[in-house]
Amino acid sequence: MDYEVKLEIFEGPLDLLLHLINKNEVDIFDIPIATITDQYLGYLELMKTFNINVAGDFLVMASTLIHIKSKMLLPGSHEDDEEEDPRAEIMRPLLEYMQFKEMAEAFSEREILDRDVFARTVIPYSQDGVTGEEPELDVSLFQLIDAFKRIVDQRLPGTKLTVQHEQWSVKDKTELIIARLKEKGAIFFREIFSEDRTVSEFIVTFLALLELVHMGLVKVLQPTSEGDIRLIPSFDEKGGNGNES
Amino acid sequence: MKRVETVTNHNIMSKSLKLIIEALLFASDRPLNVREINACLPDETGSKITQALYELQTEYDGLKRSFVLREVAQGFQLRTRSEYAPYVLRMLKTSPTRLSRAALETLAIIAYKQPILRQEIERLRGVDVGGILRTLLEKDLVRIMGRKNLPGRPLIYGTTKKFLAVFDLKDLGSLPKLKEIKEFGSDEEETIPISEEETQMGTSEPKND
Amino acid sequence: MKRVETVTNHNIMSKSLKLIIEALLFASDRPLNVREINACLPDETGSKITQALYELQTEYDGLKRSFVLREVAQGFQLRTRSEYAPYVLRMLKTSPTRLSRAALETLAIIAYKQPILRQEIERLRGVDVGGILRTLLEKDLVRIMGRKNLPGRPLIYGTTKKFLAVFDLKDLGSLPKLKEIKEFGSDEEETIPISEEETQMGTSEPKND
Repeated sequence: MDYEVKLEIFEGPLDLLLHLINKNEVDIFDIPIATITDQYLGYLELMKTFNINVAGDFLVMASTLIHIKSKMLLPGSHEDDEEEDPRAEIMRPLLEYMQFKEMAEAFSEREILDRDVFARTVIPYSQDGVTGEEPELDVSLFQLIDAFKRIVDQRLPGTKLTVQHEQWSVKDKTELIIARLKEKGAIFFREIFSEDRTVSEFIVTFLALLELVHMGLVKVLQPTSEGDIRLIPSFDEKGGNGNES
Repeated sequence: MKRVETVTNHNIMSKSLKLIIEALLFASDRPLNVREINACLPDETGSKITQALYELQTEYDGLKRSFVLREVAQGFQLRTRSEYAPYVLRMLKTSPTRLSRAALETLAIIAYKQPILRQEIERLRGVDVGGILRTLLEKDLVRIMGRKNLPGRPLIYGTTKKFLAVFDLKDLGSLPKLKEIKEFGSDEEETIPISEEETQMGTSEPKND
Repeated sequence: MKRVETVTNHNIMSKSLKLIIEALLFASDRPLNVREINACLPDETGSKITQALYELQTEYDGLKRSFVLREVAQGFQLRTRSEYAPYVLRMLKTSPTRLSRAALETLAIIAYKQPILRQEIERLRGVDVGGILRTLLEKDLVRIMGRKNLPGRPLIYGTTKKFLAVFDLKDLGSLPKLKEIKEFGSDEEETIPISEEETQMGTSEPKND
């Protein structure tokens, strides 16, 4: 028999069978079972020659084919209307398989998300009330606190972190930060402390920032681990606090 | 650009409604359905929101922007047009969503036959599908729906909402109709078209012929 | 250098350039600067890209859409206008929350090992889980089932009804058994590159419907 089998990795026995049927351009409703069986077995032989492990599924199909072939050879068995065509045993699963292969093709031709089309990838706001366990931050809370400590050390060397009478409320400072972000769009972390005079003011400013980050209104970015931390409004910088008209 | 004429009160309202909905869609990273939009706009009715959504859809098409409003996974989502994919992929520096042919076939079987057992999938594909099922579960395209009351209590599989979103489907009802088996003739080549475009796009699916 | 192209050609070019840039900005989760955009469009010059960006800016303002193109510290970003903030915030508040990897791992341990003591979870994860447990309790994914009759009467944890709903499980028996998960095996061929987006959207995020 003169045929050529490309050594392909077939998904399974049905895949191989379908390939052989297509290659021989035969009718799936009238499969020349002897030819197809020979080619199928030839392919398995080839796989063995190339030391490719032949999965059990392929061998089960091989014996099914041989069985059908022998049944077909029995005189009269496939002429008889009373009895079902022995080939129905593989025809039905093949047809079903073709059906899903076609659907798989149809799927792959669709406009697939993240292959053909893209949606918005909005930075999610952190929504949960109390915990800082899953902050949607590009910088860790630790880094932020560390940076805060550095600034305090720099600006107020030797000062003890004692809390004095509070002149500023967190709310005041929150508004100040928002005002600055509105004005400038993005600011450096240290800038929000530029007018702070006392440790308590520092702390209040810092708490205000944490609050804003927590509410998802400010995003903290640090381009490199050495770089200056930057604050950007994570909403439109004209709004931010979300209760303007 | 059609009418601008009389700005009645109603027009102002519906114009702002459309824009509010646009803002919501714009700020969301997942499809939003009418109910969800309504929750943000309690003074509006669902039907007005639906109408506004369809108007937006027409509007984007008319404006010929780079994005469109698609109805997917029982919701609405803004998406870029497919012709911009090469640029976006370059910008995102990621490889596109890829599914092997085997994974797609398995997915198709699950989509059409759900709820389905693993053994049924394997009967239809003629091979073991353990690894593929895992991939599909990991990618959140397939989910475990429960267990069948059979010996061994086998797991039942079905598709997810993400499956609908990824494959641009409104709901399971909008899956392309399965061809009746009778309709299959011998003209194999015609019933299984292979997209040229896909080969160009460099998807990883190996073709077998 | 003066422009060499004819005006017509230039117009066509910049129109499609604008739309490509729009698609990039649309699909990006962070501001893009001219250099980054140029990297996706190597045939264009920086100045043409800058010009297109400003044209887009004017265009959105003119169209009075709900979003604008803002020039921020790191580049250009599409953002919703501030007047839509209240609606957007309302929408985002009702969005599904994401679970961190740590939370998900802890939840998995509780789901499979319940009833379980905190110290057993910590032994398995190798870290303190106090904070995560609190989060899971707050999110109503985990509940306190009682106390164990041991010194200190430690609390016993288990999953909730909401846990089942979130993970789309009919009952706890529908959770795949560890043995079944193993049986899925790992299929070498199925190591499919997953885009960043998908990693975010994938299995680490519970669906809320």
